[in-house]
Amino acid sequence: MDLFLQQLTNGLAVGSIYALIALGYTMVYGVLKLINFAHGDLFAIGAYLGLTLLTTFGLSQYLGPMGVVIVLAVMVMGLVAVVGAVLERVAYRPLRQAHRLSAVVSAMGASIFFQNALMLVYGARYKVYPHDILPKNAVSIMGFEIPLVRLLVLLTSVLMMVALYLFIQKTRIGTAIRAAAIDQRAAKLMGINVDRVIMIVFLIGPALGGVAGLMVGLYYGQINFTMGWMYGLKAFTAAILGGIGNIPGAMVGGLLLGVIEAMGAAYISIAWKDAITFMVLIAILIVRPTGLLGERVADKV
Amino acid sequence: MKKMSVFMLVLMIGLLGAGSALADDPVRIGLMAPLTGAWASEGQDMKQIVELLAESLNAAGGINGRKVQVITADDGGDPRTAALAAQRLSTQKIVAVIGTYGSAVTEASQGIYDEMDIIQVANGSTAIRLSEKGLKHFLRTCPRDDEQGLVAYQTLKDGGYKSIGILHDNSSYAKGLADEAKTLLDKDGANIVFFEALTPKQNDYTAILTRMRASNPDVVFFTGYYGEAGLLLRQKMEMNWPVPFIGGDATNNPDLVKIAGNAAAKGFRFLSPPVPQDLDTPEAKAFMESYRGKYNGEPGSVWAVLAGDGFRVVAKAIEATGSEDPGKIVAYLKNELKDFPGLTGPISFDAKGDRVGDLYRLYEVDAGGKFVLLP
Amino acid sequence: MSLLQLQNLTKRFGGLVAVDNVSFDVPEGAIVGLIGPNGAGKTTVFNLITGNYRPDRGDILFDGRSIRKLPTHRIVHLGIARTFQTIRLFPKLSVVENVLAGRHCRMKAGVIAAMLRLPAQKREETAALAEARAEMAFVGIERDADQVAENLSYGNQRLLEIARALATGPRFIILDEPAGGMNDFETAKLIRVIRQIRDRGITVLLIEHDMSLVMEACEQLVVLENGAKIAEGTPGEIQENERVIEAYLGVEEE
Amino acid sequence: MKDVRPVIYAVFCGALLLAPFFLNAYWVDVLNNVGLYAILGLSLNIILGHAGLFHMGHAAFYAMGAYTTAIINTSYQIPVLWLMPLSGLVAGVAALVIARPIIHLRGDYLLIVTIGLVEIVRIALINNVFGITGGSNGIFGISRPELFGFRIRRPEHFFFLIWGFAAITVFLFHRLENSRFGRALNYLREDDVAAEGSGINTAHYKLIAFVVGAVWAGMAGNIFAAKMTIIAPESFNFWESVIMFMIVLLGGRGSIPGVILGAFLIVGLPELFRQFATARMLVFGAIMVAMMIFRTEGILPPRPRRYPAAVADGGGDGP
Repeated sequence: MDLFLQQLTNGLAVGSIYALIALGYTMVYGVLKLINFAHGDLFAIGAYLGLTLLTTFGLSQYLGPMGVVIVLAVMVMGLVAVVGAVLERVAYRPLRQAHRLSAVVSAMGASIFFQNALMLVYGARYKVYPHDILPKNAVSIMGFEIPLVRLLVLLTSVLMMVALYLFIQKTRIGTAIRAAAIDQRAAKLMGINVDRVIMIVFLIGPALGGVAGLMVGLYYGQINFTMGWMYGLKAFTAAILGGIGNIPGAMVGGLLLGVIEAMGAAYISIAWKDAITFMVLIAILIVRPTGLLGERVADKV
Repeated sequence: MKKMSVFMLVLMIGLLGAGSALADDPVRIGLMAPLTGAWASEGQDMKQIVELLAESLNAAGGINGRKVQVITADDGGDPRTAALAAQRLSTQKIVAVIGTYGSAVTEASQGIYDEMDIIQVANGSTAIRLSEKGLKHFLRTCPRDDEQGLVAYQTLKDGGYKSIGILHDNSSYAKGLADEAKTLLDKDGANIVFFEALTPKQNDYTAILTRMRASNPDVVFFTGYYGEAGLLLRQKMEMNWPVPFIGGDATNNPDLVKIAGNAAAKGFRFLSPPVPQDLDTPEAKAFMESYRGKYNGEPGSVWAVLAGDGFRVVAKAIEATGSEDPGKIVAYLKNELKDFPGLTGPISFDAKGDRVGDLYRLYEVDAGGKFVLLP
Repeated sequence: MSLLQLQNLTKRFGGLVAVDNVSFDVPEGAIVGLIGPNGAGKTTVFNLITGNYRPDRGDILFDGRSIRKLPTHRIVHLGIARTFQTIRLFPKLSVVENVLAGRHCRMKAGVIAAMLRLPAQKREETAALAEARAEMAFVGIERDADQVAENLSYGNQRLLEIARALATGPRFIILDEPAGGMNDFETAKLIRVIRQIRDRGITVLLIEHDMSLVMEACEQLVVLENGAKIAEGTPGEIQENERVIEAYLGVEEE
Repeated sequence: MKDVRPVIYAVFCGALLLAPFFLNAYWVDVLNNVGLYAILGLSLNIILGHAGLFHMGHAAFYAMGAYTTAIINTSYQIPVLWLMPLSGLVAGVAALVIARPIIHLRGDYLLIVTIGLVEIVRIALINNVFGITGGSNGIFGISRPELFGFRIRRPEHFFFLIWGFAAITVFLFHRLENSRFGRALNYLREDDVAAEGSGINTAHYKLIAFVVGAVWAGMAGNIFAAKMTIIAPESFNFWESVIMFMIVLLGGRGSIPGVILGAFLIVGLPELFRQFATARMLVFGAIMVAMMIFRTEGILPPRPRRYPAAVADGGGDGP
C-alpha cells in the first residue's frame, strides 16, 4: 500500500507536467482544430530561456527561492508567448483556409526548425540548471517523505489550471474563446474578432508550455534540445486521453497518463512502460472514442 | 505548372551535379560521426578532436610531407543515415574512416566500407559481434563489452555485495553490458534481485527507483548513459535512498556531475578507460593543452578521445608503411604496431582488430564532483 | 401489397421521445408524403428506415423482411435509396463521380481486379459509367457531368443527390425535403422527376414542407406531430382533418 | 492549355533511368532511399491520401515486413526476394487484426492510436518479443537478394530493384485509384455518412485501405532488410512514420506524382543541404514551412479523374 501511494505521487508529479503542456495543445485544438506539433518545442524553448535568464541575471543573488521562481516564470511565459504568437502568424495563419493536415506539416516543419535552432544556439550537450535554487528538503505527509519541490510542481500546475479554467469560464475573452471553439463562423457573425481570439490562444498555450519547461528545468535540472519531442508526444497523448479540445479533459488526461505510466512501471514492466501506456490509451479510446471527457458527437444526418 | 517543372529540373540537376569528387594530393581520412540526432554532442566532440589532431599534424609537416585532409560525414546516430554516410565517404577516395559511436550505426556501415576496401576504425562501438565477422579492414580503439563485463563482474564481486540490482536502458550497448555482467554473476551464484531496462530521455525515473528500492539491493549497476545516470543519482538522493551506484563506461562524462549535483554524485563509481586528464604521458598532456587552448573546455567523453586515437594510429600506419594500401596498413596495425603511445594509453590491436590490453579503471566521484581514479 | 411496413417504431434520445409508436405502410408503386411541423420526427423516421439510427422498439419490414438490424449499406443494397435534408454530396468530386458512388453497390470488382484491370472489371466500369450518365440525363444535369459538385446550383445539387440515389438501382427511394431551397420553376421540374421515378416502378416516400408539391405529387400522406402519427390518408382527406389543421395552426408556414 | 505533364514525366523517368550511369555510389544510394520512401509514401497515400484516415503509424507495418524477412532469411536461409510476398502478407494480416477495433475512431483519435501502434511495435522489438527479434541489436547477416541468378549488392544494382518496384507500384496504384475501389475511398474521405448512405460499406473499405497500404509497406520492408543486411528497432521509430506522413502531405494527398516528388523533397533535400553541416535540418524545417505556405494543398495536388465522354464503349480506361 505504501508503495502504491508512493507510486501514485510519482505519477501525479509527472502527470501534472504533462497536463500543463496538454493544456496548450487542447486550447489551440479547440479553436483551430490544429494539432500544434511544435508545441513540445515551445516547451523546450521555455526550459532553455529559463536557464538563460537565470544565469545571465543572477537572479538568485537578489531574491529568495520563491521570488526567483515567480520572476522567472513571468519572464519565460512572456517570451514563449511571443514565440508562440510569431509561430501562429508565420506558419499557421496562411494555412487557415487550407486542409487541416496542411497545417500539421507546417507544424512539423516548425518543430524541426525549433529543435535544431536550440541545438545550434545552446549546443547539443545536456544543459543543467543550477542546483541551489529550490529547497532540497522533503516534507512528511501522513508518514510519507515527499520532496518539497515535487509538491511545488504539483501545486503550481493545479493553480495554473484552475486559473486558466476560471479565465475561460468567467471572463469576456474566455467566453469569446469558447464561442470561437464551438463555431468560428457564428462567432464572427456575433462580432467576435476571431483573429484576436486565435492570437490570444497562441499566447496562453505557449506561455503554459513555456512555464512547464521552466518547471522541468528547475525540478529535474537536466534539459536537452530533443526533450520537446518526447514531452510533446506525451502531452498530446494526454490531451487525447482526456478528450481533445476540452480543458478539464487535458488536466485529467495528463494526471491520469502520469499515473498510468507510474503504475505500469511499478506493477507490470519498466521496459514496456510506454507500450503499456499506449495500450491503455487504445483500450480507453475503443470504449470511449472521444476520450474521457470529450463530447460524444452523434452523427447528424 | 511551369514553376513546378523548373523546380523538378533544378532538383535533378542538383542531384546530378553535386556528386563529383575531386582527386588531389593530400592523404584523405574520413570521419563518420553523429553530428545531428540524439548523440550529436558526442559526434561534435569527435569532429572537434579529430580536426584538432589533423591541424597539429599538418602544422608539424603532415604524414611523410603530405597534408592530411579530414572528410566528415554525419551519420545522424541512425543506421539508415549511416549507410548513406558510408556510401558518401566511400566515393571520396579516403584511405580510412574513423568512427563511429553507436554499435548498430557502425554495423550498418561496416559492409559498405569492407566492400570498398576502406579501413574502418570505430571509436565507441563496443558490441562484441562487430569484430567477430571476419571483416579484413575493421578495427576499433575502444574495448569490447565482454571485457567491460568482466571488469564489472570483478568490481561487483570484490565489493562483497549480497544483493545486486542491474539496470540498463535497452540500448544495444547497455543491454549487452548488462547481460554480460549478469551471465558472469549468475555463474557465481550471485543474488541479482533486479534486472530491468529504463526508457532513456525521460526526466522522471522516480517510479523505477521506487520499484527498485522495494527489491532492496545492496548496490545498483547501471549500464546506460550519463544523462540518465545523473538523473537517477539526483532523484535517488531526493528520496533519501543511500544505495551505492556503479556505472558503466557510458557514464563517464563530466556532465553527469552537473546533472546530479555534487552532493548526489559523490561516491558514485564507474568503470571506464582512463580519460586523458588522468594520463601523464606527454602525448596526453600535449593534447589536453591544445584542446583547452582551442575549445576552451574539456572533451565531453572518452569516446570522442578514442576517435582521436583512431586518427593517430591510422596516421602512424600510413607514415610507417609509406603506403595507402589498406592491406599493408591493416597488417601493420595488427602485427607491428605495439604499445603505440595513445591519448588513452598504449595501443595495440589483435588479429580481429580489437584493442589489446586491460583498459578499464575504476573511478569515483569525490565531494567536489571530480572524477578520481581509484588505485 | 406494402413494400415498406413500419410497426410500432419508437426512438428516444435521452429523455426525448423523437419517434413514438409510429406505424404505417407504403404500398408498392405509390408516392407517399410524410408531413408535419418542424421537430415532428420526420427525419428521424427516415434515419431509422435507412439504418442511420437503431429503433428502441418496433420493427421495419422491407418487402416482408426485417431490416431493423442491418447496416445502412446493406439496406441500400436491398433497394432503399435516400437523399439528405442538408445536402450531402461529395463536394470536391465531379458530378459523374458522385453518381458513380450510387452505382458502387451494384458492382463487384475488388482490389486485385482493379490493379490488373481484368476484362470483367473493364466491362463493369464501362457499364457503370453508362448507367451513371443515364441517371444524370434522367434528372437533367448531364451537361454538368465534369463539374465539381460544390460548384452546382442549389437546385441542381438536390437533383444530383436524387441521381446518385437512383444510381443505386432502388425499388424504394426516400427524399428528405427535395424541394428545399428550390425556386418555383425548379420545383415544377422536380415534381415531374418524382412522377417519372414512380413511373419507373420505384416507390417514393418524401418529406416536404412545400405543400403545393405535397398536394400535387403525393397520393397518400402520413402526418406526424411530436413524434406520433396523428393522421393518414389521401391529400384530400388530410386537408379536411381537424387534428392536422390544429397541429399546423400557429405554426409558421414555410 | 496544352498538357505538358506527359513530357515532364517522360523527361523525369529518362533522367532517373540514366542517373546511375552518371552519379557516384553515394548519390545513387540517395536515390535508392528516395525510391524506398516513394514506395512507402505511395502505400501510405492509399490510407491517408485517398481514404483520408489520419494514420501516423505506417512504420509499424514497414517494420513487420522487414523483420519477417530478416527472421526467416537468417533462420532458414530462404532467399530474400522470395520472402517479399510473405512480408507483405504478414503486414497485411497484422493490419487487418489491428485496424479492426480502431477503425471507427475519428481524425486525431485515430492519429494518436496509430502513433501508439508504432511505439508498441518498436518497444516490442527492443524487448525481444518472442525471443526472435534480437532486441535492440536487431538482426544482422541478412543475405543479399538475387534476381535471375544475379547478386544484388551495390547501390547501382539496388537502384534498379527499388525503382523497378516503385514503377510497378505506380502502375498498379494508378489503376487502383481509377477504379471502384479508389473512388470508394474518396467517397468515404469526403463524407462517410453520405458514402454509407450511397451503399458503400465504409468500415470495410477503411479496413481494406489499411490492408493494402500495409501489404505494400511490408514489401518495402523486405527491400529495406535486403539493402541494409542489418535491421534494428531504431530504424522503425515514430520519426519514420512522421517522414512518410510528411511525404504524402507535402507532395499532395492522393496524388501519385505528388507523393514521389514529396519523397524527393523530404528524403533528398537533407542530403543536398549537407553543406550547411549541423544547420541542415534547421534549413530543412524552415523550407518545409515555406513550401506548405506557398502550396497549401501540397505541391502537386491530384487532378480530377477523367471519364470518357458519353456513349463510351471503348471506355473504362482512366487518364
